[in-house]
Amino acid sequence: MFDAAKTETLLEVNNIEVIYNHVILVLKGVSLSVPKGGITALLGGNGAGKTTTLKAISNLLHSERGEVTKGSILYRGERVQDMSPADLVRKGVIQVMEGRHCFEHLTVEENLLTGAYTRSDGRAAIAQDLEMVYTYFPRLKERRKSQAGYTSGGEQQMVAMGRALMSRPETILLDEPSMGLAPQLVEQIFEIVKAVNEGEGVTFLLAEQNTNVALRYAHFGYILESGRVVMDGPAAQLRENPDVKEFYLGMSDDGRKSFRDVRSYRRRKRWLA
Amino acid sequence: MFYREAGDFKTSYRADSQTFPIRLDRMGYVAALVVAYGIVPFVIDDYWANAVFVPFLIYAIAAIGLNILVGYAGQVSLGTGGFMAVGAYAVYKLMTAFPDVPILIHVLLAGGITAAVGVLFGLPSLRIKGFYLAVATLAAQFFLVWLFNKVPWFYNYSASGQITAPERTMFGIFITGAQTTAAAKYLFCLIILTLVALMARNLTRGTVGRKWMAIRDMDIAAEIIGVNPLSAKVTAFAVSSFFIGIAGALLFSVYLGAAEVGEAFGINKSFLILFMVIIGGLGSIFGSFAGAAFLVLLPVFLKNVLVGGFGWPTDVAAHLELMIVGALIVVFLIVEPHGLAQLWRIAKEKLRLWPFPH
Amino acid sequence: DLTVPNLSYRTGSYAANGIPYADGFADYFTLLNERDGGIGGEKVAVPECETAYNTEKGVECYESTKGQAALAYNPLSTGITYQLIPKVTADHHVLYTPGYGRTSSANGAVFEWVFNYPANYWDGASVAVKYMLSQNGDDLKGKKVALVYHNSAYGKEPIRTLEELAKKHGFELVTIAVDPPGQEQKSQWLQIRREKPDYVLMWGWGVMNQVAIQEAVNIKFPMDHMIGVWWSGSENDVGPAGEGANGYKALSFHGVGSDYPIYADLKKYVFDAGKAAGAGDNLGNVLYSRGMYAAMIISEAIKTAQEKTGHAAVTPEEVRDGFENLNLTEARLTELGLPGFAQEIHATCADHGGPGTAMILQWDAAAKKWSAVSDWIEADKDVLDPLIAEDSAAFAKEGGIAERCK
Amino acid sequence: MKDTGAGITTAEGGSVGPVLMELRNITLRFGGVVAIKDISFDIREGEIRAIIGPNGAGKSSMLNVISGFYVPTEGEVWFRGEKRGPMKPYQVARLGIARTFQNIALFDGMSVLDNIMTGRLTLMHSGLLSQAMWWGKAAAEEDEHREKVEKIIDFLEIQNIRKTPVGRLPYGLKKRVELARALAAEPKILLLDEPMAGMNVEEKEDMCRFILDVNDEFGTTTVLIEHDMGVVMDLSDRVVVMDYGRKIGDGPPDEVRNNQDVIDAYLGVAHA
Amino acid sequence: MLDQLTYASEAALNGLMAGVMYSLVALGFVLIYKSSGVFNYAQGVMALFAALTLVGIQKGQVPFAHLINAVTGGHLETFGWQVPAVLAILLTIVVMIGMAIVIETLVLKHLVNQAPIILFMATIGLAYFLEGFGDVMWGADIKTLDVGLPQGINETIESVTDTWFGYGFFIDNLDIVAAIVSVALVTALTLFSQYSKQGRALRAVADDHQAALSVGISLRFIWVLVWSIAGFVALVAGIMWGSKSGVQFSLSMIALKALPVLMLGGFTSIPGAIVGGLIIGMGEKLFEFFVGPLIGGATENWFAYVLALFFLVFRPQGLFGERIIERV
Ligand SMILES: Nc1ncnc2c1ncn2[C@@H]1O[C@H](COP(=O)(O)OP(=O)(O)OP(=O)(O)O)[C@@H](O)[C@H]1O
Ligand SMILES: Nc1ncnc2c1ncn2[C@@H]1O[C@H](COP(=O)(O)OP(=O)(O)OP(=O)(O)O)[C@@H](O)[C@H]1O
Ligand SMILES: [Mg+2]
Ligand SMILES: [Mg+2]
Repeated sequence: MFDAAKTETLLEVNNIEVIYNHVILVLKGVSLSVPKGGITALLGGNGAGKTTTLKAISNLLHSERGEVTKGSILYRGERVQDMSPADLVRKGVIQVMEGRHCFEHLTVEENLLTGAYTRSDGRAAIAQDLEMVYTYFPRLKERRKSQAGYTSGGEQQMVAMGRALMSRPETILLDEPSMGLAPQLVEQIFEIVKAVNEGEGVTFLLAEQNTNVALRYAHFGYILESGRVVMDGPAAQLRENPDVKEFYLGMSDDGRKSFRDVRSYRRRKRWLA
Repeated sequence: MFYREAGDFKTSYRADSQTFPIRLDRMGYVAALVVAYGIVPFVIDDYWANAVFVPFLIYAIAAIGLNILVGYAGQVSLGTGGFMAVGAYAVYKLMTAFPDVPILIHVLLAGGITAAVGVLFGLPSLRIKGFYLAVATLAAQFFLVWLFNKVPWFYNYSASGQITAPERTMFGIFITGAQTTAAAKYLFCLIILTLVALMARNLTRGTVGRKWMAIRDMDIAAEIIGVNPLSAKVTAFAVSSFFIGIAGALLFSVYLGAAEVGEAFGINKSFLILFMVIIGGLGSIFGSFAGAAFLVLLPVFLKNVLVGGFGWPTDVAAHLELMIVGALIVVFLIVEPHGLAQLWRIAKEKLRLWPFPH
Repeated sequence: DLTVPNLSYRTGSYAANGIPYADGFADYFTLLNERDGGIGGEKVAVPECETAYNTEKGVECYESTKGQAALAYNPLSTGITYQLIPKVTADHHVLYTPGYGRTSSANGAVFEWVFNYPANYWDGASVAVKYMLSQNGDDLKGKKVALVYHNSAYGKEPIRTLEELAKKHGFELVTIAVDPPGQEQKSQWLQIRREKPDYVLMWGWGVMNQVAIQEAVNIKFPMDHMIGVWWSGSENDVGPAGEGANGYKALSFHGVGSDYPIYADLKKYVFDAGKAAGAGDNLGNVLYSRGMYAAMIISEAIKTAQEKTGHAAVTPEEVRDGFENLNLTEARLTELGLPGFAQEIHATCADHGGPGTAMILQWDAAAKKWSAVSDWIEADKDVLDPLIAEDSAAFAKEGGIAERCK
Repeated sequence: MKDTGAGITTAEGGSVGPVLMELRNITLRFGGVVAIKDISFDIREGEIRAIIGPNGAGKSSMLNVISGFYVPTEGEVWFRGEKRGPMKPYQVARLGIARTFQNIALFDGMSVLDNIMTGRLTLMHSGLLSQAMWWGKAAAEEDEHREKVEKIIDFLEIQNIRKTPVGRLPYGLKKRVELARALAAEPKILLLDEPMAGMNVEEKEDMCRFILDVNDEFGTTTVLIEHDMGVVMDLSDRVVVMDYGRKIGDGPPDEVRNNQDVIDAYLGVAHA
Repeated sequence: MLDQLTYASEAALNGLMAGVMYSLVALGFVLIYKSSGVFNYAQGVMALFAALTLVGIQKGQVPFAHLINAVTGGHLETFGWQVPAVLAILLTIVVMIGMAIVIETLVLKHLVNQAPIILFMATIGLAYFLEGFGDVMWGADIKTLDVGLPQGINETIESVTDTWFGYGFFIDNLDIVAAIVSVALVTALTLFSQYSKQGRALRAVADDHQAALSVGISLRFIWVLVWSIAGFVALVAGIMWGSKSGVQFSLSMIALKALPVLMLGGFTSIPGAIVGGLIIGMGEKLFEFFVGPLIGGATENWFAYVLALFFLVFRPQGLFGERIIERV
């Protein structure tokens, strides 16, 4: 299995601060390192700043009026801030954005093909990868000629994933890949992540709410709260942490509780109290 | 902590939803009103009135009107010039047909007539959206201009088709015509603007305003949660045209005194007012003021600096002025796409935190 | 100093026409200043203000200059003129609108502060018809005349007059509107091609002129049967059509060309001294000459005022009297270095409209020159006077103005 | 199950009332795509009715049919024992049907408070003039409804973001605001399209708590689409399972969970 | 009656031709809208600027002569050389590409992901700027543009129709040239946008800037590319219109003639620009022919818009525009 200690660090985030609109401070010093060939999970509640972190890495904050005001992000030792998003994709970093962001007026297949925009290894290779994506997501093959804007939420999520795979990336930043997918498909997607990771050595950094699944597949995890990293460690270790168990996995000492019972009490996060 | 809202608690919902919930803001606006009503009328002269204040007040009215349509209801319109023409011709017909009625009534009626016309041209907005609608409203612009140019009844069969505002008074004071004093013009427009701004503010903070904004932000969702798109869009067109019509009536009767439809109410007018709204800030009453002030003052200012100050030839100055205005518009949009109003808001947020950066 | 603002337009849709006019206007005053030390020893200041043919900018220009005791305004825009008429009346400034503006302001009894001599739009229409008459043995019965006009206040001005004239002379009048700016005139010219009028009369401004002439060439309309009003007869208008425009005719109320004696002085004192307003490439062309004409009349009026009052620093009121007592003779014109350049003017209290004469110019494409092909032709006052009386009476009634000059 | 009479007892032991809405033989086509194929089921008063199924099965489309945004190609919608004629979505809303959306559909330019106030638009009636003047009815009405909305804000624990523009909120809070907006309409039927997507367990628990409280307190009938089987199994009284536009199961959660068709098409393995 | 019919067909034919001229301008709009969702109001001014530059280069005008003279008191006018038309056109294309790069760097780059109306406004600002800039650079006087295109009635058509109908139709040679050029342009551009990788990228950019960035499409490159093509189209339009009316400020107003075309054809469809142009051109000419005389004429300006509006009520995305996606 993957051993974090042995491999080099591919991506390094050093103590970054992100401010939106010049006034809203969202990340208050986040540091992470993503080892090559690993799956790193970024966990945390709503508004913790996961998406913001990913966007900072792929340099997409600019267009949302956000900026990294402190700290640095290094990909293979190079400052990400000096590169354009397109450069990053060419270097092998691609992001699957939260909320799908398909090209609505393009067909499903055209959407997938845009993923291969930066590639120059010929039509045949691209066609081959297209087939690969279709084998991962047979549903997409059925809908290949429909406009993406008219496909269902889950189908769009698949398109977004497939599109990223089409770029033959070295590192994929996945933002909430499981959102809105049927349980069976969630497993499937993570299986794909695992397969791609193991088979092709692609590095993953994924932001996930579905802590349960994420920690099962990831090698390493970070937990963000309110723009700060509050906990990190190997996934297996995090899974066993009682706090994580209680707040992120919904387990108490006596196994999973029914959602019907939660009404009776309110919980507080101990480390934030 | 120059600007503070902390410690400014509200104990009733009414107080919380008032126009200026923050005390410092309230004081600022009261001060502005005192200056506008208590000081300016006594010092204003013809040049300031005709070159700066009166156009500013009138354009602010038009900008508020358009802002309701574009900024609040999200329906982009390029027909503003045409609707202003309706106001102008309506007030002209009324002034000449009923010389004894106070001019204020005429102006309001002209607004009403414009509202009706606005509703008519607003109907296609039910089907047509976005830029298609914007371009479609040009149909109103061109058709109305053509109509007023073509049908002699509108300009009382005068030889050239020009309309000229006869002298009219209110309480014995000249409001239109060459004998009007600078202060009278200014105050008349100021009073109307104050009323318009208050009405606009009330409408936009209540149910109607929320309907408009819902349609603007996501029309399908709005319809699904119970907003009747027809009535929301139609009221937006009506209210907006009402204000725009008033502005048109004032522009012709109080400010210009004579007008030719194609020139005074052409498509450039539509663009000018849309600019004011966008530079000022979509969906902000304050922004309408700021935008109007900016676009009225800037050319006058530039002209005075370039020609008066540097002594450049007028044509070079005029070309440079175009370039500067154009470039400034672009720069503004880049710096803050949400307009001067948003800049102001950010400035306030910064002041509130001062001296801390966040 | 004497102040005569130059409300010009060197930008916008009509810049191409505004530039030479403004140059001529300014250069003439520069000449007076440089050569004669001004008028009556008093220098003339000509502050220029850009209106861009826009009424609101016009207001700004007026307001910003009127405080300097401006002696006369000449905005070269019918729209701005209409707007300034009530203002100058209240503020007591002269508005001088040669060949444009409000036609009925020729009636000094109603329009005390406005002058539009030597000729107005209705004169122009009448002169054109008279010229056609002269070419057809004084008989236009059964002929067809098409009026292609700028669909604006300006373009509509001659229609009433032409209708009257059509009745009187028995020709058929077809009016064809062109919406400004007038880039696209296919329909209009197809209609002309179908209707085959004997004459086309054109009332255009700006790009409309160029397109119309080009389209006329395209449909092979005989150029010498196409007559433009004086605002449709500059070098700019015929240029784009090139050779095809040869023979095109237009009215003018002044002479053109740079062979008047004054040009020697202009060259010496203005151009060679580097004091010219423009690039100097418009010398002697139609609109340049027209700007110069306006400047000349204003300076003569000022001079008349100085003579009347006996002091050089005249006030706007005194200049108005100067305009009203202007007596411009051929002898004076010769003295000015402009022999035969214009018609004599003998203004009175009631007559602010002048002789109402114009001549016909024809374009020679090879020589790139306009040359006169007629003598001065006088307008048909029998038809025009009642129209003017009617229109100015309506204005007087609307504004509650008592007639003067009784 | 065509008896519209008395209530039935569910697996959880809760009791639900008579049939409130009935969908009869609904078919929905988009050009060649058949999103829903001849589906019938009913919704009983006071129950939590879940709709589950794989992606693209037609669940959201079904909600859209109920809320009047899609007009079914075939089939009828019966509401309170009457057949619903052709209606615009806003008219349906006025019948007391409120919903949330799969891809959040909040009004981004407005504050949280204003967004929730829009939920009450169907209940507010003051005229244009009265509002322009802010006299009499308009102001009073505003206060009255503001009070109701504040209750909902308290209930959903979003007091501190009351004045924030929703565009800036993180995903999870947006979902909550959307729920608040739907609740503000005091609906008879509440339609929730994946209200818990993109939330972690803790947040889901909160959401569940809200849904259950609303259901208990106001007896609001709820239709719920959700992919988290834990949530569906725990909350719902009855579950409809869709696959490729067809209905492949309908019944109490336990029954559905063990239905082989459902396992094959959706769950994959029998879920814990 | 038969005359009426002949005349009407002549009007219709000329309408079609005029429509092609509108399409040339509309095409520039479509290109930019399709690739960036930007409704480029500056297209008309770009045509003016291109034409000004072409004439300026051809005649060897000194750029900014007026400004330089004003500042230094000199008398610069021309360099005194004449550049052949073909070379001048090539140089103008280079200038337009340069302009595209500048616009991208100074304006578009900073407005990624903004609301369409903001981008629209920015292009109006740009239009103002370019208008002033063009005037300062080349002067506001009217210029004759002559690159040797034929003009005037096509005699062949006239004589042929004369023998057929007893009335010689008027078709302008310039219009025929314009029609040929437009068809070529439309074909080339349609192929480019539908079947090339860049074309696909360009449509992707129009849909979602952020997503396009995230898959590695360089917005900057796409925008420079498209604005360059649009600049080229503007040059073509400028040449056609400028040959007819001379080059002067009013040339920029042709944008207003293109808008109804755009609306009717659909903002996103290249073939739509042509079909829209044909319908608008023919519609307005026929309306002017039949109804114009009854209501006083000069109806073309508004009729084009009303006609387009009428079509839109039935097809809100224009005849060929992409379906507007309405989903929740
Ligand atoms: N464009 C923006 N302008 C202002 N604030 C923003 C913007 N985008 C995000 N934020 C704020 O930044 C914070 C972090 O948001 P972010 O989207 O990174 O959270 P997240 O961890 O991805 O949450 P979720 O799980 O809900 O997606 C939130 O409080 C949000 O309100
Ligand atoms: N307006 C439409 N036009 C065309 N096809 C549509 C439209 N709406 C839905 N569809 C298609 O109908 C099918 C069902 O879509 P729907 O959104 O209802 O699925 P869903 O069950 O909600 O899936 P998910 O769990 O992924 O959200 C999908 O294949 C979708 O592409
Ligand atoms: Mg996120
Ligand atoms: Mg769905």
